[in-house]
Parts: sequence; C-alpha cells; structure tokens
Amino acid sequence: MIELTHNPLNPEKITLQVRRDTNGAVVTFLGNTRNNFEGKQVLTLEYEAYDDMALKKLGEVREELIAQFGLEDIAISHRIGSVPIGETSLVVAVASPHRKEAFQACHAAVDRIKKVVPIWKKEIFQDGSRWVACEDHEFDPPEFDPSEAAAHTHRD
Amino acid sequence: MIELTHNPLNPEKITLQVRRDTNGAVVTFLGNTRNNFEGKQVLTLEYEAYDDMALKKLGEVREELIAQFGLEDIAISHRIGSVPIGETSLVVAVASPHRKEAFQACHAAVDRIKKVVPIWKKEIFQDGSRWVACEDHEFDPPEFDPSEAAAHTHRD
Amino acid sequence: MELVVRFFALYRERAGANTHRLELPEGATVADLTVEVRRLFPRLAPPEVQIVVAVNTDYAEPETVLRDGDDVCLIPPVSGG
Amino acid sequence: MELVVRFFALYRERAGANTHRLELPEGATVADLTVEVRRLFPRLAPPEVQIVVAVNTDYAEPETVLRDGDDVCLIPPVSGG
Repeated sequence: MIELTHNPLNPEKITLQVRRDTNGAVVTFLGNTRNNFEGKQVLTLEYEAYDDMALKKLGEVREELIAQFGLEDIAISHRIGSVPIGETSLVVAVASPHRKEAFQACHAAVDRIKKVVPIWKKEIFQDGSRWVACEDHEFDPPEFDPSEAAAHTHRD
Repeated sequence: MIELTHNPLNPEKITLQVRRDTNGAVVTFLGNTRNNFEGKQVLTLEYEAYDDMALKKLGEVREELIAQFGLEDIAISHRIGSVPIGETSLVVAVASPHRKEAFQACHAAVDRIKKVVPIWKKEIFQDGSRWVACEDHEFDPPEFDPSEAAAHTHRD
Repeated sequence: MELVVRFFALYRERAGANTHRLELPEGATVADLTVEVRRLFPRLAPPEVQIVVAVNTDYAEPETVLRDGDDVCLIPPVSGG
Repeated sequence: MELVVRFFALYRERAGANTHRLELPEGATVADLTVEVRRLFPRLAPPEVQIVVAVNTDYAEPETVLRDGDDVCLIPPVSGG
C-alpha cells in the first residue's frame, strides 16, 4: 500500500495492512514532526509533494525492497500539507518472516524515501520559515555559500 | 515502560507511551505468532515466564539501550500464556531524536530480549508440541544429539 | 519547441511562479534547459548546485533529449519524511 | 543447607515438578547444585548442555556460592519474543 494524504495518519491501520499469519516480524517507523531546529522553536511544518512522481517513486522503493529482502509486504503513507508538531508525517510498515530483514528493509525504505521521493518540508518559525534539505541540513542560506551548497546535490 | 501481561497487546498504546514532541523517529517492533514451523501447522502458542526475573531483565535491557544509544524512551510489553496464531506476543517501541539510533536500538532490544529474558514458548501442533529454543532451533530432539544441543547454551 | 516547466517548493518560491513557458530549439537536452532556466531565474540555485530535472515523472540525466509535450519539473533537494 | 529449586518450561516438564527440595553442604556452589540436579534428574539436560542457574533473579556463575534461603531457578534456553 502506497498513500499520500492530507489527513492525519493512522499507524495501526497502516501496520495492519501488511500483517499476515505467516509474518514473524513487523517493523513500523513513524517520522514525527519535531518542535525545534537547533534550539529554535518550530511552530508547524508544511509538506509539499510532486504527487504523481512521489507516488511512482514510493511504489518503486516498495517493490525494490520487497524483492531485495524477500519481504511479505511494505506499506508507506506520507502526510502532505500542514502537519502540527508531534504528529506523524511518515509511516513505513514492513512485514517479514524474520526480524533482521524487517529492520533492515524498514530502515532502507526510510533512507531511500528521504533521498529520492519528491516531497519537501518547510519549518515555520515565529519569525520566518525555511525549506529543509536532505538530512536536516540548511539548504537556503541568506548568501550562497558554495562549500555549503555543493553538499546538497541529492541525486544517487 | 516494562510489562508482562496475559491480555492481548495494544501496539498503538505502547508506542504512544514513548512519543514526545522532541522525537523525530519512533520504531516499533511486533513479534507475531506464526502459523507454521518447517511446514508443520502450529495451532497456538503458549508462553511461560519466570515473572520476577523477566521483569528485571527487561528493565535492564531498557536502561542499557537508552544509555547506549542516547534514546528518549523504550517501552517493552510481552504477552504471556496462550497466544493465538497471528496475534502479537512482543511489542518493543523506541523513540529517539534520530532514526538510525531508533532502528539500531529496537533491533538490539529484540535480540537481547530473546537472549537473556527468561521467557519460553511452546508450539502446539495437532499431534504434539515442542518448546522452542533460541532462534527457532529445535532444542528438544527425541534423542539427545550433542552437536545439536551444544549450540543452545544461551548465556552471553 | 515549447515546454512548460513546473517549479516546486523552494524553486517555486524563488521563481515566484508555479510554472514557466520556455522556448527551446528542437533536440534541446535537459542540460540546455537548465542553462536557460538559470538565465531566466539567476537566483534559483547557486552555480555549484546541480538543478535536478524530472521528465515525465522520472529523474532525467543532463544529456536526456527533450520532446514537445514533455512534463518537465524542477526538483529542489528533497526532504520528505 | 536446604534449598528449594524451581523448574521452568522444558525443565519443569522433564522434572515432572515445579520445585524440588535439595540438601547441600554449607559452602556449596552453583556447580555443585547442578551436579546434584543432574544426579536426581538425569533426563533434564544432556551432559553437553550447561544447565543455567538463576540465583535471586540474576544469572549465576558456576563458582557462585549458595546460601540458605536463596531463590534458585533452573533456566532452560530462553525463547521469548
């Protein structure tokens, strides 16, 4: 199951989608919006997606990892739009006969989603906002800094 | 939170126990009872614990991993008694500011629980039963086989 | 060849537009497109940062040849999750 | 010194009892206890398998000296989760 939604995510429902009586292990990841960035209070987050491509890339991540790790199923749901602090923006649920593959595949899925899926988040502060770049690094400095910016090419 | 219970587990409630607005990542593991062992149909599972020591060891695993990985919290709940096929016998929920530590700590917690916590499971078949030993290997062969049995010393 | 380029997130804000219509010669590549985009929107990305382009919902290489009617999107560094 | 030993899971089934009362000399160790247990219950575990003992809810080394009133439990290979 692959989903982009403007509604609050239901991790239990998403996890139930992958469960079978043959699963020994289910690993679920919740990505939650944090209330601070380098000590600065974040009020809320805004997520934007290039919907068609995001759904396609999420589907590719899902198919690749099912094949690579011999999984039973993966479900991925990403919330879009305004996500209040403390709520969940991403759920990845992986079911596998064995736990090692479930843990590895779930971790790999989250890493790949953050790398290849065209979804962006913006942190809203009291006095401004910023688009977050890969791995929580600053992408948008007030003045361009080549040494900083060059690190942010995000293709494979 | 550490818990041994005879009641069905509620993974969502256990996961909520560890969530804070400062968590970026929550990883939840569900250990579910499987319907087969080497192709043989399992009807149900029976879990038995040495309660006092099991609670103590679960608490130690929790404290050690919180310290080792710099986590915010871990919750562990293990079901005891009869657990029907497809239901959850173990929930481990780990909250961390960052996902890498959350995945590693949750995996390590499950590995350690299976190694050091005095809880045992018995698979019930149509025509018999067997106590499962570490990592799903047979511990109780009809005749003692030293090469097989020696592998099952389960202390560190 | 006429193409409509879509901007997302940071690029949308810097371009001040959701889309922009471009005229490119036949046989133009993704690299040609990013040169033209940088000319039109010099503040979009610093020269050291590769502007990533998706064509028809897949990441495209700089040497990819564009065709009339292609769905062309400029993809700033992603940050989902 | 008199000790009550508790059996769990596989060991309980093989011993055919939840507990057993043992008489051991003062200063006896965990190793002495497992020798006595193996004598009383020869089918409990094959000789090649170490019988793991918990004393007062902690795993005990073979050289641990037992005391009157200790909570002694025999721990078959665990399989929780």
